[in-house]
Amino acid sequence: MVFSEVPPTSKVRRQKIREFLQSVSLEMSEDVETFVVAKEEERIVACGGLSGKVLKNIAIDESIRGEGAALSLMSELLKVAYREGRFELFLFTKPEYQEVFESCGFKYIEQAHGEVILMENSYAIEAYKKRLRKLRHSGDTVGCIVMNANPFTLGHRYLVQEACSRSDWVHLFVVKEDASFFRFEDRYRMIEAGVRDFTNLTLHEGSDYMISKATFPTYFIKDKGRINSLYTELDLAIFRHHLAPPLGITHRFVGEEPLCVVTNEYNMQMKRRLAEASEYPPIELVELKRIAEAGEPISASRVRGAMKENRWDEIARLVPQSTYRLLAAMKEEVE
Amino acid sequence: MNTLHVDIQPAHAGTLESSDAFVRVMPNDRAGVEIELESSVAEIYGDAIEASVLQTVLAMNVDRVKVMIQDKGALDFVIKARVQTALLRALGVSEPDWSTL
Amino acid sequence: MKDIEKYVNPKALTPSNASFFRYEEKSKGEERRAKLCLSIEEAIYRSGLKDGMTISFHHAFRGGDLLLNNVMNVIAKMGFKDLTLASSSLASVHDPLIEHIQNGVVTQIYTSGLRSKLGEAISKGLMQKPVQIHSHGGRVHLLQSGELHIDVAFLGVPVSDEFGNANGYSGRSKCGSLGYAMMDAHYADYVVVLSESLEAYPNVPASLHQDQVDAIVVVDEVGDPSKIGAGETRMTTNPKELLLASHTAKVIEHSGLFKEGFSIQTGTGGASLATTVFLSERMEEKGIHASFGLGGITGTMVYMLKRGLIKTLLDVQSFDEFAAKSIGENKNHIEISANEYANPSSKGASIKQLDIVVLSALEVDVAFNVNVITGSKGLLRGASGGHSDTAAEAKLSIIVAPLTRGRIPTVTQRVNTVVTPGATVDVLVTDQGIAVNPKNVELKERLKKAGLHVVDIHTLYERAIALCGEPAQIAYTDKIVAVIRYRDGSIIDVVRQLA
Amino acid sequence: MKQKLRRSMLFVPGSNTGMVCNAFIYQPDTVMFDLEDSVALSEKDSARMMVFHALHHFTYQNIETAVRVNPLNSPFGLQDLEAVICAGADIIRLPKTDTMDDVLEMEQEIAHIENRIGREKKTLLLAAIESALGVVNAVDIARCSKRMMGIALGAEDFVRDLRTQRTKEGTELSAARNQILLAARAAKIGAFDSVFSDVKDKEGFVHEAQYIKGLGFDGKSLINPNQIPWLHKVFEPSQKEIDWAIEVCEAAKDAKEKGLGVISLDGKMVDAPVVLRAEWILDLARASGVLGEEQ
Repeated sequence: MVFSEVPPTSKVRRQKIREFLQSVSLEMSEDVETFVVAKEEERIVACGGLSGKVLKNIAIDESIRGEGAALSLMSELLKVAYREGRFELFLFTKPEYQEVFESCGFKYIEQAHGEVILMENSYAIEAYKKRLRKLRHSGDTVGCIVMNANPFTLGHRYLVQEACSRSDWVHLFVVKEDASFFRFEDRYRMIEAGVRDFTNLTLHEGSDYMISKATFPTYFIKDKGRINSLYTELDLAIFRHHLAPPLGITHRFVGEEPLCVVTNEYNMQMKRRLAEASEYPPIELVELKRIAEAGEPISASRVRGAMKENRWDEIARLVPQSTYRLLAAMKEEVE
Repeated sequence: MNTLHVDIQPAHAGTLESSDAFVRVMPNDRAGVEIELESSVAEIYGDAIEASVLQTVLAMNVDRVKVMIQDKGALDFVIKARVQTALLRALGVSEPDWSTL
Repeated sequence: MKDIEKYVNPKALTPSNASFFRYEEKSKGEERRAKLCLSIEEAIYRSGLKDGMTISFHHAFRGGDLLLNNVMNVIAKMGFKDLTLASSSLASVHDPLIEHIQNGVVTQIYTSGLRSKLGEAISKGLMQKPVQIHSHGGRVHLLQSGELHIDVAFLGVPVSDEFGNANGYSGRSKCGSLGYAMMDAHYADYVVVLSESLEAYPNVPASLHQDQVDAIVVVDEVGDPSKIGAGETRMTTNPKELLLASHTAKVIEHSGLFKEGFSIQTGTGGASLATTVFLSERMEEKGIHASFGLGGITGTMVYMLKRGLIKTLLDVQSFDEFAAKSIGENKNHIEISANEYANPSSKGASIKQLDIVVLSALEVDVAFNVNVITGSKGLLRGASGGHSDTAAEAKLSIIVAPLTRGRIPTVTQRVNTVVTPGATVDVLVTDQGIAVNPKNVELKERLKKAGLHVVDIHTLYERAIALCGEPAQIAYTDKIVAVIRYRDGSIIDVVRQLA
Repeated sequence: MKQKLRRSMLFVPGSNTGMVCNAFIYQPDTVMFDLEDSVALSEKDSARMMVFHALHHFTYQNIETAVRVNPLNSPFGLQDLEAVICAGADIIRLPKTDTMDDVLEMEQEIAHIENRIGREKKTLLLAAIESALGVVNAVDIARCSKRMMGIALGAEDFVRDLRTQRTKEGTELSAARNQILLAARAAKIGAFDSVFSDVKDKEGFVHEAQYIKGLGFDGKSLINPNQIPWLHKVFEPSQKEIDWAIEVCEAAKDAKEKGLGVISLDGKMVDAPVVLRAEWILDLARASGVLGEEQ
């Protein structure tokens, strides 16, 4: 077996990988940066790809299975990842391959539907849970919000306000993935400035375990019009089984999403999955109606639209002052 | 050669194949040598492997380092070779003094 | 009447204490299909199975067995508890048993082998009562002696007729010889045959007979034919296996037993298979023929039969699809029962006629004791099989094993578990030297003279330790999780729970 | 001087840990660790370290070891040399030897390292000839160094240089084989044939091995342990050869015991080279397992 790396620029070789993946009934992930390919007599017999922190499209031809090919392939793939400085890695696989990947140093985190499991090689989730446990606040109602805030609007503030008034304590997580118009640091600053007056609230940086490309990749490919329900289930299982218990979360607050199909679907699944019978305590989903301005709901996308067209008067009516100041400052910086 | 190396880059060596070991080294904020071992023969050779790895790292005067090993039943000399290669890479040394290894 | 009176005393015709003959009103032919059950549930119901009873299965389908899990699921659903499971062996496919043990459905196990997660769970204390590990011959002895009494046997077959005449070499999921199932059919109080297909009566020749069978259930699948084989049917290209095989063939060739009419048994796996191939070459060169090949039969043995190198195959279990098929096609490929194969208290077990047996090992110690049941971590992960049976009876028992497997030494100071006592082992072949049991002075000289690399077993041990290092002792608790029964029923060793 | 048997030289890629740990069990006459073509650029350092430790390991103390190092004009050559000479390799296989200067340069570096570390046993050299230029210069290459124990044909690169491919018949190699053999014999050193790469083709391998043995080669490089018994079988002397060799050796022993300066057999004089040849045949017979140790 001879291994080689295939960069995104190599169209011909990518096509061959695509064909190989099809031959083992897998669809090639377009977001894979580097592929590692194993060939035998010029024929592809195994491949695997690196996409951010996630190892994807790992496939091995029947003809060489059981000959330690998986271990050789993973060795090469890990070398690529580490060389790129990516040490904390994730992968999704079928449950029957759990042991193979365990022998490559990966550990099981969560599964969905007995069809897909999520594994990571660092087991940072245990350390993360330990850190969360230290931030626990007791109370009958402990709320949680996961927020992207792209940017932070009055709508977001309303959601926080409602949650804080209905809960003994609220944990607010900011989606960490940098896949939005505003960078994470800016979104975090806006939220921090916008919720300063609430006294029963902890602001958290998000993590890989909460709406991130690492553990919920399909959430970020919204153009497909729908998100894979398996991955949604996985994301929610991680929340309910790993993140909620250390903080003692009892309620999760979300804004209604009548317009965005993907988010709406996510909310509906959330309602079901967080409350269904299980050995873990149920978490109640609280869906709040969007507040409106001039008869139209306030949303982040509306703010971004107004920014594009320089309608700063309107922006001032949609976002808290704190956000407005930050937006204005950012605009100045750009100019 | 008695200077203590504390400034290292993350590095790795080896493979996950059977009879081999995959060794990663990275800087650590604590003084000393931290070893994290996963081995297919941990029950009968775990202690021996850790002792051997520690000795190898100390002999190379490296401190504040975390060594992570995925061992697939490698013989002692193989593990030693992998640890040394990883550390040389971490230190950016391409021409070691072979008489000391 | 007159004529009869001449020969028979009419008084003797008068029933005195016997019950009177009564003609029961039923239509003729009704009984023909009376053994057929519509479902496994029905068969279990009819069998009169009760809590605390003993049920049995055979392992001819090896890793492809689908039946045991299916039947156990039904039994569990029907609410039975506290059963003794006596399967002739268990494979990794039987991991679902863990749940039945946890739920109290199964509380005691008799088996030849334990592997995979089930073996691991039991090693870690899953069961209260220790598992009884027996050899293939020893199982028949336990049945015969009455220690093991089967209440209901569930015997999967590919083909049966409506009266219970069944065999394993036709149909879809061929398993070949039903040598182990024959014993259950013979000893069990109630025999359920689960068949994949129903042939017209009479389905003969039959391996399980109509007068042994109580009930028949037709099921969709009894096995996965692709997994019934031991897996390795091609000649290995692994250099280490080839090296071991080449050494083993040389040991046989120079053992003094390699002459016209010799007999042999080998196992599965790359080295064993390659040994028969190398041996075939030597047999052809020297014009030597074997009188019989015994035991688990592989495709290469069938090949030797077809080429006339072996005259007869005595098959208690078919190790691959070629052997499974051949048993129905070649008249010199004979199906034998476990009693005929290896039972120490049988009136005639073929192993007593056997010259050479080639066996594997997980561990061998300096006293030549062999462990084939627990791995280097002390977990149950193997099978006793015919190991101790054949080693005890064959004129020459050869153990073949690499000196080390990765960093795990095969030759040790003391094996984790004794399955076959060193006194019955004649020679150990490794990739780094051949050790002859000191009692075989003549054999040692023969092999040395032939230029083979003969060394003391202590030398092998020291070399293994020099390569791997001295292994740490595995920590056990006092609790016994398995009892290793020697072939005569005595306890030769125990396996303790991992700490 | 008694000649060492070198029928089989087993290539062991320094990056293949399994092979490095196991090669000794197959008992080739020489184990040849490779740091050159079989090792990826990114693993040159790790393979070097692995071979360095293997050479120290007890399993390789009773077997002849050679190492194919990277060329000195590559970034790896000198480090390879340092490492394996420190570790006690018996032979350095010099890759892609085109001229005498390649050998002399290597010899100088080796001597320098040996001096520095105080190694007493001289490291031997085996030059691999892998180009038309190398074949043309084979005589000079073979004779230019006292360390030179043999020259070997590297066929893969050679045929590329000739602008042709390898065939089963091997006609494309005949000029090179003959030249290398003549050069080696003229210099009284060993001649070794190239690898046979189809590891599944036993028949083809045996055919080629018989052919090169017939030409006069001492042995062959191998890429798979399974080829070792095949090759050794080819080199196994016939009973007739063994009988002849025993007679010659007995005659020589007889002459020595009687203090005779001349050895004679069946009334004919036997030269010293003939005795050497006979001894070599008996060595072969013992190594092939067709003659007991004590005989």
